[in-house]
Amino acid sequence: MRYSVLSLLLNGLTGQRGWRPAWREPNPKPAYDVIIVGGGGHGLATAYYLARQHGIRNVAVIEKGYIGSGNAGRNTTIIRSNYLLPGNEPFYEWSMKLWEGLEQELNYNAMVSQRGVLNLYHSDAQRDAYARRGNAMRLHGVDSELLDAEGVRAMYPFLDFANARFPIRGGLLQRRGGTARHDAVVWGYARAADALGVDILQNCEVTGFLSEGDAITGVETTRGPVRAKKVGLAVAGSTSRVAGKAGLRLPIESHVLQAFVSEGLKPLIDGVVTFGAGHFYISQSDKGGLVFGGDIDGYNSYAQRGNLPVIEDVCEGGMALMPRLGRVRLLRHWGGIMDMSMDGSPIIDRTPRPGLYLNAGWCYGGFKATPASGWCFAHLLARDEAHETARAMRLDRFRTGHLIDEKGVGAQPNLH
Amino acid sequence: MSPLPANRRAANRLAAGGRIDRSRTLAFSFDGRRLDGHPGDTLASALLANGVKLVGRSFKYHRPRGIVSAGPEEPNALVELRGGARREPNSRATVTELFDGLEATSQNRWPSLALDLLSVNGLLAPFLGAGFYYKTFMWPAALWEKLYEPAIRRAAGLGRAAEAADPDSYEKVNAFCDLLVIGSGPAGLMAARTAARAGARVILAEEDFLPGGRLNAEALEVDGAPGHLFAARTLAELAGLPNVRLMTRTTVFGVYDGGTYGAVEKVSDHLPEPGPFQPRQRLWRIVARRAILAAGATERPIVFGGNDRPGVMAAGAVQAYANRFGVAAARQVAVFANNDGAWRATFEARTAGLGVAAIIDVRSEVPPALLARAQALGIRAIPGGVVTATRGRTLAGIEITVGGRREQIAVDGLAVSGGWSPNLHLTCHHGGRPVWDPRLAAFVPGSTPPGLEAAGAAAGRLTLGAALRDGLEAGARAVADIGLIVHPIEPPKAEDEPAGIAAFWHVAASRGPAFVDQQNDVTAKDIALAHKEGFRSVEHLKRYTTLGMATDQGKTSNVTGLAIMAELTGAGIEATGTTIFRPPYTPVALGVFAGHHRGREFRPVRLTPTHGWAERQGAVFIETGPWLRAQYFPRPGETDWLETVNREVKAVRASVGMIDVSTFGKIDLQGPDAGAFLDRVYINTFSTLPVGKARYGVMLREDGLVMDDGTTARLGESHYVMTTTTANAAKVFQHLEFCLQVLWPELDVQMASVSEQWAQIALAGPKAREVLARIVDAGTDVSDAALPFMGVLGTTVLGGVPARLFRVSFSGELGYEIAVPARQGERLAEALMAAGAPFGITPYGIEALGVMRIEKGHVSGNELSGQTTAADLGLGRMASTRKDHIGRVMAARPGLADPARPSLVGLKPVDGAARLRAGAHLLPPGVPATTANDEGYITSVAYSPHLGHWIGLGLLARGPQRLGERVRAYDPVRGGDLEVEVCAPCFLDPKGERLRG
Amino acid sequence: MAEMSSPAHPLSHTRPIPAGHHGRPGTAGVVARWREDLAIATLAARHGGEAALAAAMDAAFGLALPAGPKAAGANGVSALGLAPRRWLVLASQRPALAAELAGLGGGAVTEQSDGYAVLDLAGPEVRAVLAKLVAVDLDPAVFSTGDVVASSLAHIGAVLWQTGEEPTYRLLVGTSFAAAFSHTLLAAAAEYGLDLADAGRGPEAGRGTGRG
Amino acid sequence: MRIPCPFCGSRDAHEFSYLGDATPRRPDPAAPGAEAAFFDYVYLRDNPAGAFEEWWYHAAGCRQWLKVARDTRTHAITGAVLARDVAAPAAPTPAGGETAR
Ligand SMILES: Cc1cc2nc3c(=O)[nH]c(=O)nc-3n(C[C@H](O)[C@H](O)[C@H](O)COP(=O)(O)OP(=O)(O)OC[C@H]3O[C@@H](n4cnc5c(N)ncnc54)[C@H](O)[C@@H]3O)c2cc1C
Ligand SMILES: NC(=O)c1ccc[n+]([C@@H]2O[C@H](COP(=O)([O-])OP(=O)(O)OC[C@H]3O[C@@H](n4cnc5c(N)ncnc54)[C@H](O)[C@@H]3O)[C@@H](O)[C@H]2O)c1
Ligand SMILES: Cc1cc2nc3c(=O)[nH]c(=O)nc-3n(C[C@H](O)[C@H](O)[C@H](O)COP(=O)(O)O)c2cc1C
Ligand SMILES: [Zn+2]
Repeated sequence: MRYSVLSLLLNGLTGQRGWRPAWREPNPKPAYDVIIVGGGGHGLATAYYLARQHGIRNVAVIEKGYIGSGNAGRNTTIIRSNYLLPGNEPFYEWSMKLWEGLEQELNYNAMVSQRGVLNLYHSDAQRDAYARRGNAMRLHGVDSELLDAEGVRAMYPFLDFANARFPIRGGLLQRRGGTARHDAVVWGYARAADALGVDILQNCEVTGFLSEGDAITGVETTRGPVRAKKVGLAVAGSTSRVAGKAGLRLPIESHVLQAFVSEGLKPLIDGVVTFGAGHFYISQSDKGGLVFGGDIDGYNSYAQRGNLPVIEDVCEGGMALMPRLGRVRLLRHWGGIMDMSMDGSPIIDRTPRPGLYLNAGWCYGGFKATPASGWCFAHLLARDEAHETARAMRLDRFRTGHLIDEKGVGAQPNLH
Repeated sequence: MSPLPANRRAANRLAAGGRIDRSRTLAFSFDGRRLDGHPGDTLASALLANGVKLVGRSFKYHRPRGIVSAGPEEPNALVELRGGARREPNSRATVTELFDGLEATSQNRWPSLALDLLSVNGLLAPFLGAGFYYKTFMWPAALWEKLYEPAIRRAAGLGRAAEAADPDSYEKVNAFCDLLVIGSGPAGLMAARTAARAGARVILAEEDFLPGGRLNAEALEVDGAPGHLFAARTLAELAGLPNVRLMTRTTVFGVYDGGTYGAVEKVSDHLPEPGPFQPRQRLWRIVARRAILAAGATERPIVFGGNDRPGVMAAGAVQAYANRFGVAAARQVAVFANNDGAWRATFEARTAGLGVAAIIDVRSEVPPALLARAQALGIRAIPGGVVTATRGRTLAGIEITVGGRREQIAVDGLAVSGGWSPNLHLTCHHGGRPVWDPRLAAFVPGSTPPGLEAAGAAAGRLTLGAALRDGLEAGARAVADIGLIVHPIEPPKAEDEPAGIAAFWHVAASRGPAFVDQQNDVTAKDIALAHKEGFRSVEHLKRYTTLGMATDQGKTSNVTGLAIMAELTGAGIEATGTTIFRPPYTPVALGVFAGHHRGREFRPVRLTPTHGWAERQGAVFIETGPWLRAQYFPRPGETDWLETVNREVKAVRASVGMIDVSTFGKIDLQGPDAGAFLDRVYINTFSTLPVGKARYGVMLREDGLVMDDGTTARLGESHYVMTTTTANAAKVFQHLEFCLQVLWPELDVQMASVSEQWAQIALAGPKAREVLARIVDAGTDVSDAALPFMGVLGTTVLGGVPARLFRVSFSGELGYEIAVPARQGERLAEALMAAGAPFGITPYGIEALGVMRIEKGHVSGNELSGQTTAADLGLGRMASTRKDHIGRVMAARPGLADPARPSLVGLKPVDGAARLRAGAHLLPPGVPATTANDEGYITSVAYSPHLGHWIGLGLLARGPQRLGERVRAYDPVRGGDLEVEVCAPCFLDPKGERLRG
Repeated sequence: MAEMSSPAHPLSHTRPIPAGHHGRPGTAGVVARWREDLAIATLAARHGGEAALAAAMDAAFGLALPAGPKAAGANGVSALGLAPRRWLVLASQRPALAAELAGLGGGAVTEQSDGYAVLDLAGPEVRAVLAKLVAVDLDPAVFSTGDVVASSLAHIGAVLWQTGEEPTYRLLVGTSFAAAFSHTLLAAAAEYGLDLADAGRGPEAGRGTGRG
Repeated sequence: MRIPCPFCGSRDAHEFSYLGDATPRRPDPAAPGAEAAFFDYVYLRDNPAGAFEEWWYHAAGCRQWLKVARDTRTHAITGAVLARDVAAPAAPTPAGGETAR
């Protein structure tokens, strides 16, 4: 059933009897044209665009838990396209364009909310670095504004301007940036992909690969072997583990990033604000919770939880930026396992194993990439060539030295 | 507020009993209405005592809500406490300790609690089922941002955050113990006492202000005396032991790795304001070898139509209000239950003086002893019945159905008990999953974090006798584990009261909305809808309906909700499972995690050795990382920083100036292999550096990009001192330690940071030598011959002060860096000022320093971006080809060795008056401004007073081959777009004659 | 109310707190004194040189270099174990300490007398105050006289040494952190009262001038 | 998380800074194929879920590099040793680096 005001009214009047499952719960078929491993945003978007853009509908998305149980379901939902390097910017802007029409396309309200992303700066050097970034965005036709302290104050008068250790001197603003409802993105893609015939197989873990010689010809799962012409990995934090089963070693480490939500509050913060003198960023969800986070814990982890020092560090940043938060209560904190790549940028590429394709290395920034990642991965899977916006995201760039290192910290994932 | 006369008793205060101090009265207000209570009251007990039943509005439908619990699980009675900068939204009245002058305000209602316009949402409820917003608000797209979302956001949330900075302070404390006992009910007390008597270091943490747990809320006896007396006695014993720390008002909120527990102590929340020098709250990081979770259990409701009407409460809460607070939660109650414990609660309430209309038990078989006792107390027992509706604005009556027959009963309170859920939250903080115990109809702890064990009700030992025994045994096990000897202790005598239960969740045949999650307004129907739409896994159920996502995190609703889902899917509760519990156990103020680290104290400030001197010189300071450094030194009459900086630069170039450069990292390297070591970490060679000489060095990361640069001097055959950039000081030190300890442990090198030991002042300008000559001690020759460019000299200055003189130059002038022990820094600065006075010596700040290094084309932080190679910076030729060094191999990768990479150039505006800005991108002239045409960017700019125009450094594709070309400096974010000429990155004295002068 | 480092009204964070009484009036829970009279040096053994160094230290000062994070002292000289084969040597009344150590010829010696700001701490609440600052167990059963810990206190690197049973402590922080540390100490000690014996080495050390 | 520093004793992890996998050995830069070996050393990681050996630097304590054994799924730490005591002295890895890990 199409979702609309009408369907809502009708069902309201008839005791919600008309609704059907948002997606089917099929049993695995013996073989598919394409298998996507990983039912996060990226995997589901890939399946959707395979079906929708490339007419490849004999597709399965295989998810070990429930869809959205990975980082798609636990991120701080920031979407933006304020990247610096030419290897990244066109891709993230393409993603932003897709966000902007996503809800109508999927017939699902993912609450894409373009209330602005503001990155604060506290020194001249930081300002110039943001200017460099803002200019790079403009060169690609993307909106960006460099604000001075007064410009920031006009938007967020309650930040600590008076008593700060690192005074706010301005910020880089992307008005088109903002947030989207994480779960809705997953569900929207799942429902739309399902409607086009994609099988979503939940509670089905990929435990190995089928192969003929070098070529990958399918997957082993907890629900039996499933064959496929092509297998695409979109398993984010589990990338090394799953790719390892195909004998691959990758330039990726798994790290935990924590996220935090406060009790629900009346509107307080309109857009997204990031603190440039500490690790802290914050926005407010449509339900009223302040959603915030900071730096990664910094050690390899698969545990989906972090430790007190980072929690304290994040809240120190929060209080330094917004001292009115002192009596706001933290409701819940959790962690997600991120696929931190060695230059902090993603990989969308073939692998040395024919038939096996890789979508990984999203670090703490892949939610915003969900639509474009799906689009470009589908493109690669369908046509065996990189999409024009993802050409730099090659796996061999580490070998050749064509790195996409936005932060300039080098081959140390925990610093990206 | 002046209290009422102490003798006036509030309407619902029982004549006697309770752990409250009736001799004192506390005045408080709710929605501006002045009321009073007693010490020992919570806000909730005091409100109930005053007959206040309506205290809040629910999240979505704005339904009127009352108090349902007597503990932290409260979903409904949330209020704003205090006001102004101290406003605390969403505060649970049930755990708010009453104090004199407390102001509480209801929230999420407009215009008033009694008349809330948004309660129309309730009428729209049929259309606002779970997840309705995902299905609508999409057309037309533009309205989302303009209309729908703003409206949704306005409606969202409950309370309002404070509008000003939190005026109170917070602090953090570390504690260590053998055993942490979480909860001071019978189990916790026994665990703590057992361990303490065995000599263990024990911390007993209790969330409540009154320790004792359910012993305060129930009337059971221990060792023949009321339970609360046993608690008091045990607590007195513990308080007297030096190895025990008793902490009340302290919630253990999270279990972290390595036996680290997070706890928050509410030091001053029970006071109008923190006392002098007292924080509002303290964060405790407790490292415990063992921990016992004796957190008790939480009573669950039963879901039925109209179950959210104010007046419907948990049975154990009614019991607690009666026993602990001396309050009749209602005058006439009915009880609706599925278990034996609720009967006992009822009897106690009756004994305390409440009227009891009936006990309705879903079970048709109830233990005869309970029936007999009910009869003895004159209570009507209705086995096999259910409540099918409620009525009244606040509860006025219920409808029950027994054997197909309906009956109305007039009551103003309904005490409900669906059984008890162990408070096992903390056992799940490491990902452990609870296990379903059908006998208890409850989840009990499964695998627990290392070192943590649950005991008492938290472990599913729900009776008093069992809790006491279990606490004792768990305490004994814990201390035995860590090697202490436990002498046998006799458990106190207490009853194992009947605790039979029949699982029962939901009265399907009831009328009216039946709420599962009362705060987020999730109804049984919503669960059915989620089921219908395929959101059947508990995690999807939670996320789709928001069940359990409110401030109470589903403490009373999770199990019921998943049980209803399990009924729908037929999968059973065990297979359905629970959602994961995450910290914090109860919500914790953000401020306490920050402690003192906010405002100016967010991070410690580092001061240079000449800070005070610079202050006296009128310096303007600027943060550079942790340091405060002098940015420039304005003089009276100067109106613009650029005017000041120009003066400073000119003065240096014309005569002499000085600047504190102590912030550079300084690393002392000694040992026979020091030279060989430096050869491996720098791209150039240091083993051949003569003693008494310094050399500029560049080091790479192993991936081939530049990590840092600086000069390193050889002080002796096996003694070097290295300087690093300010920003990278710690990183370089750590890197060098890695090289020495991990890569090449065979190298005999001893490293020490001497960054703090030495004050270092750069003296620069044509007159620098003359000034220097006046401060060195007699016999020190600083002539060009004795101390040539890049020469180093150890000597004394100012009459015996040990000093190191380095003839180096960042400014391009004849220059020295003079290092003296840090405490002599100011003396040196003043001596230089005096010695330089005849030459007009000018203190300069880091702005002027920046100008001069840009004029000289020296790279700095902006160029050492971590994205540049040595070749990019024009330093490639420095690399020795005769030796290996860190990063050599990887630097040869094609992407890094590509000659087309943007490389360092100088830039000057074609229009001499134009201003350059760092961050502008470089494009060929006459082509569209697009990414494809982007050829680099400006890294650093300065106004050169020497040249009379702006200059810059930049990274430009094939830059060094393009000298003389014009490119476009494109800076749309600042409205800049101008032509610049590419030139060599050295604007002044390219041959270096001045610095050798 | 006396002055206090509350977040809303900080003392200037660029000056160390002045000498005198701070925080809760009355008898101070913590008594602190900056030490300006100590010579300090790091001493590190060369590869394979530990035994010779130990012997030389013994011969010169009668001091047995400790093997772990402990202090050993004799004749006014103390050596604090900071790392394997690395010590911090402190002495009063020996301005030429580093030269003396270097003269032993057994290891790498680095002058650090100006590298640290040193505070001696005592008072009935000193342990409680330190518990707010250092994430190390200071319980007498675990940490006692002669024990040394290098750690970070509220983002400031420090070396803490228990010098006496009462207990008393000596605490060393990097010179550039002296002002910041004094504020941190006050914040922790204010509830018990803090007596600071002298103003120590701030930017205006021993000078008392400054622009007010 | 508490790291048992062999010198300082048990300390909270916030005193340490982290580098990562302690298994890769710096290859011999002079051996043939050094470039491939360095690529492997600098970029490729096993990134296991489970037992792991990793480098931590006790930045706020003894400034020693430690090799810590930790489980990446549970964060349980089973031991720590000083890098100096376990780092292979001098001997560079054979040509081609360690690909057989
Ligand atoms: C705390 C946190 C905050 C973040 N904040 C932001 C942000 O604000 N903005 C932003 O852009 N990005 C953010 N990110 C990053 C973003 O969430 C991720 O990059 C992105 O979600 C990754 O793509 P995905 O959605 O496909 O991954 P996931 O949702 O993790 O999908 C991978 C799926 O693969 C499944 N899987 C794994 N192994 C197997 C197997 N063997 N068989 C079958 N299935 C398997 C997993 O269960 C999982 O569902 C954040 C991440 C975290 C952890
Ligand atoms: N009426 C019934 O049917 C029924 C059912 C179950 C239990 N009980 C009674 O409950 C008691 C069980 O004893 P017990 O000792 O196991 O539990 P308890 O409920 O008596 O004590 C638990 C204590 O732990 C505290 N606490 C909980 N979480 C905490 C945290 N995270 N940090 C700090 N403090 C925390 C609580 O405030 C409480 O004081 C017995 O007296 C038993 O009779 C009664
Ligand atoms: C943007 C966002 C907002 C959230 N808001 C809430 C919330 O209001 N209440 C809540 O209990 N949890 C909230 N969560 C956290 C989830 O409950 C959950 O902790 C998170 O998705 C990780 O899943 P896990 O805890 O099951 O591992 C939110 C999560 C995200 C990503
Ligand atoms: Zn250590």
